[in-house]
Amino acid sequence: MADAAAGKAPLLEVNNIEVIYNHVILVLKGVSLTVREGGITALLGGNGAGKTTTLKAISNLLHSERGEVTKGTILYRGERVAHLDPAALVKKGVIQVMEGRHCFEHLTVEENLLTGAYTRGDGKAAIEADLEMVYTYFPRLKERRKSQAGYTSGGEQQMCAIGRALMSRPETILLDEPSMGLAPQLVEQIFEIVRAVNEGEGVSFLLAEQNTNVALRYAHTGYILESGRVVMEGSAESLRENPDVKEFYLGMSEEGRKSFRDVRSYRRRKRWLA
Amino acid sequence: MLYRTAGQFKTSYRADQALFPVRQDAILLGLVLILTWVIFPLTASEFAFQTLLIPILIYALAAMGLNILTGFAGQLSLGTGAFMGVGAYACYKLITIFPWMNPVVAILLSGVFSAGIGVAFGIPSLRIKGFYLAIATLAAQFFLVWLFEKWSWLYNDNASGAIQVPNIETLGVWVAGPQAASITQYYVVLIVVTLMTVLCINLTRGTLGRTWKATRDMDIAAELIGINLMRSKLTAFAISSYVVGVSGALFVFMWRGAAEPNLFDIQLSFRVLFIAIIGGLGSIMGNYLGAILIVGLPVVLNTLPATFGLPISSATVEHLNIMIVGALIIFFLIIEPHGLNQLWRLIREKLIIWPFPH
Amino acid sequence: MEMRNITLRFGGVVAIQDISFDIREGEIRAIIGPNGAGKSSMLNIISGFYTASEGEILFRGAPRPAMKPYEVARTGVARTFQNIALFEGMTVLDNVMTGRLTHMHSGILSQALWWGGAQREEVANREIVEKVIDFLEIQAIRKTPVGRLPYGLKKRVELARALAAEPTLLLLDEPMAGMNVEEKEDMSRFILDVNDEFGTTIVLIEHDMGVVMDLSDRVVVMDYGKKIGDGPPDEVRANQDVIDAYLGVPHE
Amino acid sequence: MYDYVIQPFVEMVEAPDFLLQVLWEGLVSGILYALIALGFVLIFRSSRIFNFAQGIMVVFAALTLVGLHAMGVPAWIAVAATLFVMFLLAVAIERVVLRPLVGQPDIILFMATIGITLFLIGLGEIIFGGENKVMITEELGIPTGDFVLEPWGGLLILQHLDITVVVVATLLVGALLAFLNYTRMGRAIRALGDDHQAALSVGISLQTIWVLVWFIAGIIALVTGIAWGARAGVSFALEVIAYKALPVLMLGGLESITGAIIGGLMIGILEKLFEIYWGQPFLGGNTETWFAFVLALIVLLFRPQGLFGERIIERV
Amino acid sequence: QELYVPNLAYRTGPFAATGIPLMNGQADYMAMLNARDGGIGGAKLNFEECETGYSTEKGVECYEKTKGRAIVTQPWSTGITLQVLPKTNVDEIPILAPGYGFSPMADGKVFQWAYNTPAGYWDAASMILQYLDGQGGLDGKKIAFLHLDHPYGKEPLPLLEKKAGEMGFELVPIPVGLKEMQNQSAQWLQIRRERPDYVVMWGWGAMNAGAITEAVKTKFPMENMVGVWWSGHDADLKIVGADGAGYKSISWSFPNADAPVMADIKTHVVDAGNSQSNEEEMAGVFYSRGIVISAILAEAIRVAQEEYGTAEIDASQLRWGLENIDMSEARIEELGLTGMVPPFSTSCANHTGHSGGWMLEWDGEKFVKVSDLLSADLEDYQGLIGEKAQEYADANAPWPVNEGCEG
Ligand SMILES: Nc1ncnc2c1ncn2[C@@H]1O[C@H](COP(=O)(O)OP(=O)(O)OP(=O)(O)O)[C@@H](O)[C@H]1O
Ligand SMILES: Nc1ncnc2c1ncn2[C@@H]1O[C@H](COP(=O)(O)OP(=O)(O)OP(=O)(O)O)[C@@H](O)[C@H]1O
Ligand SMILES: [Mg+2]
Ligand SMILES: [Mg+2]
Repeated sequence: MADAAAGKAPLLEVNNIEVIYNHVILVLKGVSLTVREGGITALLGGNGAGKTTTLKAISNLLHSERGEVTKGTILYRGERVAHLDPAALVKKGVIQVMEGRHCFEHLTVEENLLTGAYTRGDGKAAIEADLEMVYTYFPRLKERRKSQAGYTSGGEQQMCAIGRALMSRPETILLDEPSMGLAPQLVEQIFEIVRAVNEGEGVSFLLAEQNTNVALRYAHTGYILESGRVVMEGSAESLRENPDVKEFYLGMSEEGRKSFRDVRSYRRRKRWLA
Repeated sequence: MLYRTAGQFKTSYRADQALFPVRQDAILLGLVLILTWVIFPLTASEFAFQTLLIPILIYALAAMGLNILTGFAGQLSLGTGAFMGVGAYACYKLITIFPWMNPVVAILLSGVFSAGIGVAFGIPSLRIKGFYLAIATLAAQFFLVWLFEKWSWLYNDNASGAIQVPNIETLGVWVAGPQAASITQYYVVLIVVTLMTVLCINLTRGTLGRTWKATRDMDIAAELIGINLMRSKLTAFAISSYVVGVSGALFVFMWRGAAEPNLFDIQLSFRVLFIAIIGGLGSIMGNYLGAILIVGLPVVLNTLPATFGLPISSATVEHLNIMIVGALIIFFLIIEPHGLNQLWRLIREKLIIWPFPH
Repeated sequence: MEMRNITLRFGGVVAIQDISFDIREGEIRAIIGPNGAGKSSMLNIISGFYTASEGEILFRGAPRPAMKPYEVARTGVARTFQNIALFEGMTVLDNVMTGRLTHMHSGILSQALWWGGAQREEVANREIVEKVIDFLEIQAIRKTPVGRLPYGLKKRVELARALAAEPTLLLLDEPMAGMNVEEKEDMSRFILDVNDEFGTTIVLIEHDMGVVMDLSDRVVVMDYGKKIGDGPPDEVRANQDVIDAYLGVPHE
Repeated sequence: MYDYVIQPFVEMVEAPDFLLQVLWEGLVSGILYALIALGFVLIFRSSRIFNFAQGIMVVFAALTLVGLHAMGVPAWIAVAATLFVMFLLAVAIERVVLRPLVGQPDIILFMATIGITLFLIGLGEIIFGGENKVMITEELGIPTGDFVLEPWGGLLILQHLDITVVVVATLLVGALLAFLNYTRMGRAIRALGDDHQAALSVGISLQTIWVLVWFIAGIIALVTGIAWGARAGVSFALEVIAYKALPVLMLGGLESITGAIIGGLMIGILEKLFEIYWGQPFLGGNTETWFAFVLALIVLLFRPQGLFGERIIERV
Repeated sequence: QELYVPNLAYRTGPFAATGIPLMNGQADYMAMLNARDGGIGGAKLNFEECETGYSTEKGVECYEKTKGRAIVTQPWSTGITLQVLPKTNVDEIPILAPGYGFSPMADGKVFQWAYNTPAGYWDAASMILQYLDGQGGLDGKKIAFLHLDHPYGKEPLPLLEKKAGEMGFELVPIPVGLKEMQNQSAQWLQIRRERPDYVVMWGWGAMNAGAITEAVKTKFPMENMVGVWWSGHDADLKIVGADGAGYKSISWSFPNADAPVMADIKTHVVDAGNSQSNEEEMAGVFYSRGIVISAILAEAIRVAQEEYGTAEIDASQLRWGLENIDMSEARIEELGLTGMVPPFSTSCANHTGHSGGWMLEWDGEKFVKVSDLLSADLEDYQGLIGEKAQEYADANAPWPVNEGCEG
């Protein structure tokens, strides 16, 4: 599977970007990565490593948080996209599902999904059809289609956000922490859907995730980000086998998985304190 | 290298909580104090006293009051003007009923009245939030101004409906009324404002300040960690209105000399709000910066055409003035939404790491 | 503490239906269940943010009267939140100091004057707070505004704020969401240490089964407002209802 | 007691024609308040911006219309040109003010609109001067006569102008409601109000929507300006009537079109009744300056989001 | 050589509509003097404007800014006048507030530095009552007093209340709030309910236009509506045009296109391109009033120059001048102000002059005179002036009084 993707052309290339917030806080210190067409690429790393920032830099959402890309280039299908506004990028087929769900609280679930189709100009019928498609992926959403999104549970909101992204018929979805706060069953379910969409609709994914375990099971390739730098990259299998990854991201040492209760020493490398 | 904090270690929590933990800041403050207490009074002209020094201090105080409510406790109020009015009318009644009363005492007392009324109008804040609350405070604004107009007891039944500050003598000098010299009034204002500033700083850096800030940032969480929201909001209203009331009394007694009800109109509220916001919500020093900008700017703008000998009529100047002030407000909001105070902090951060960019 | 026949409704929606369970002094009690099961709502009831439509809460054997959330907090209940609820405009230190508010009592006047009582109280409480800060190893970010912190640290600051109140009952709502394994290990360590050292009773909501199974003494499982399981971790893990409703594929 | 509580009602019954007139006047001013409030609501919905400049936009639109006409432009062409000016204004505001301030706290954007207000006052006075101007009512073909009815042998005067205003306002509101609820753009506007970032991320262009919304607010401003101008002349003093829209919003709910209408009517009618039957006889008059605010405040105590506002979602 | 006679003008804000023609008239007259005669007595006039926007706050700022060199201050609003009144006493600068300000200012003994020539608000009220009385008696009639809820609007109340008792009419005060100026339907509903015989209006700025349109709408008989001189602005009436015919306003100034002074202004100012005014405005009552106001000030300067034998008079010398104006018929002719202002003279104790005035009526297109020169019944309120002036002095003790002047 990974080999299949590896052969494909690079869809999205990020070259050595730097991001500064508020004119003073340097967050990304030269990040480069490549997303191949039809693949699932995972972006891993601890808290504050800069995953969200990278995704936002790609989809040009940094502006409203007083952040800016000060160096480097971002290419989508070989074309520079840094100057495009997010809407234009969505038209090109790149859409982001933001961290923390971000549903439109006061709109109903169905209205939320329909806003996803905002940039499309291919008529009502096609949109209706896609709505049905989303409902087949997420039957739960169909049940709750008429309720205000603000009152649905966390998992439902996450589904709603992913479904909404699918409604724009994207080529690439930037998915930020889809598993956060979800029940284990749901996590699996959502990743299954990601895989289904990837294989069925040919959508490429760039996936920022904390849950390394699951992410590496579903992704084809991965990057590990620490303190704003890429420290490791490779295919999912190679990462999974890497002893450092095993120890620090999968919680396994030589003796296998250890109980949380038995961890006696703080092993943190104090990355963020540096 | 001038502004370097490295090497200034704190060895006790007490020292860490000092007002100016950084030496350079303390020096800067010293300079400002010398300027305001000695140099300005010695050199300022009558015009400077009346159009810059005194109003800047008074407006800064009013903004400080508002800032406690809006910047610290997060309750947006558009009724500041009316609360200044309450302070002014209370002071007027105190002085006319008890002519022997020391004017400074009367000014400090009059804040108590506006505090009371502030609390009464603050009660809805327990249920109403955000812009709804802001509009609700307009009810106070319009109702109180209407009351100043209709309740003739407040202005001692003067035919004109205005209040006029009588001449008041204390310790052998005229401190209020037309006979008072600007420099005397300046010192009275300075003393009161300095006192209030110190009190405000103390309140906002201690327990109460934290209670307010918690309420502001997330009231639900604040309540869940044990903050009594009612107490927190109402003390904010009380203290804010007290300070605003005192500034209102100063406004009329130490500066304007007379007042009619619509002086305390919504325009005044907006002015004070501008100062607080341009200066920086949630800061004490910012209010001074804001007041300097909002009060000083039109004065400077007005003198510009004459200085350059431009043949522009005064009306055009005024129109341009309004435009420029409007544009500047937008400009400052864009460059630093958190106000001049934050701008200063950023400069400081840059200075600390200077000459490195990050 | 004991929850008896709690039911909670929002308009027509029944979020919690007739649930009873107890929390023993000094234990770590986990609540798990699928999203929207009503776990957070249950925590909200304990901390007084929601009032149960039916049922009662017994605290140390006596029924707890209806209380405002801040009154509950003053009885020694502290909590963290699912969607971080820090005071974004304040520094870490100030945030943690707010945790001490229930212990600080100097009056407005003395605060306005500062020197004297207020300052002494401030310094005394600061010491306690510094201990918590040391404990959670967040010394270096003491003076940073929390708005700028990454998610994981925010969670830790939230825990610090809760700990600063020196609670007898600590409610943790998904303290490890959005963390990687290494960070979870640290967090687990802190939770265990709090429980060991201060004997604090802890109620924990968490979706990471590894964590829940390893840390907790007993687990309540909820599904759509109903209780479907209660007992020690191993027992719960084997319960078929729980597997169907929540765990899905058997974990690991 | 009797005087305050019973007597006013006796008066109402004794002079029903007068009561009708009071109600009608209240209704018409209510509609006009509602029109201003509509502009607010639209902008608030799409951006959470509390647009204080709506009042000055009314003045600005009316002045432009009258000014263009005074320069010899035929009335209807002047209307078109004014609409174009309002469009340019919308574009300018979006470019210069809103775009750099995306994502800032509400209060900052609110302040920025006050900045816009000041700027427009200055600009307007430089361009148009401060004199009171006459609205070109007849040139626009708005009827100006009146119906004099004599119910119960009394007198009831209905201005054609007022009737026109009521009809136009109703149509406008209907159109707006349909637009917001049933169109793609409408949905996008509502989405934007909930979450900027998320809206951006699904490809809703802030720029387009904001220009659109401010332009619609400009159109509403022009209609309001014509209506008020025809009643009281066009001058900067009109700006103060914008304050009346605030309690209307508060009563109706900041994000509700229906709320703006119902709130406007309620306030228009109730404040008139209160002023005529209680304010003037007992309180020295002029209670209209605050009545609406106090009424809204009382309603808010029971419904903090206003009568039709969106429920504030409070969860932790 | 220059005389600094600043004007605290307002060409902006909600009252700009009425301010602009007045300021234009004032400025054009001074500009004409400079162009035609090289100023007064050889000294050029520096008639600088300081913009107040009718805001008291700005007004005080302007006063402080100009007071250093100014020989007179013209505050142009009752609010500003009240505020600077006590200050001028200390700073010793005369206030010139023609036709407005604080009515007791007429008492020159108490208000040494204040002048409200040629007539004050109590004069206006007295003349209006006199005129209405002449229309068929006031006994048993009802007068609605529609006024701005502001110090200005309340000025005539003490006199009107007093006269109501004496003349046997009922007075119904109806205030209009500053925010209600544009929307007076409540006030006019009240008028409809009260059914008064007359409406006397003390309005300003946008309030006038609002009141007049409402009056037309509610079909109040226009001929029974009388305004003070500030409510007689042509532009306000043009909004209703012919429907406003019959509306009256008392005035101590009147436009006379044929007066020599108008010709001089045309040649020296308008044709030279130095006027901000236009033809339509120049034909109006307010523009002519501006001219008269400047003419009064110029006359006072001239008198003072003659008395002190110097062209560059100072503030206290101008004060003497203002106290010794004698605008006789002959002098008015000489100044080229034919028919534009009634004759009057001031004295040490009489700072108003009580010139009297004409009743003007809107004929659908312009104002015309419909009465002979009326003059106020000074005895009616001479006592009131003294009483209120004394009250003011007491409240502001120590308040220096000019004991030297008698009668
Ligand atoms: N608006 C902002 N202003 C200033 N600093 C910010 C801002 N947003 C993020 N940062 C900082 O940038 C760094 C990277 O944050 P980012 O959100 O990209 O991390 P992340 O890898 O997504 O972490 P997490 O797993 O917690 O979501 C953090 O240190 C954070 O404090
Ligand atoms: N304030 C509220 N108003 C209406 N419904 C609510 C409210 N709070 C919670 N609910 C509903 O109650 C149910 C339970 O919500 P709760 O937040 O307790 O779930 P949870 O178990 O914590 O889920 P998650 O694991 O996703 O956090 C949900 O269906 C939710 O929509
Ligand atoms: Mg992230
Ligand atoms: Mg939850």
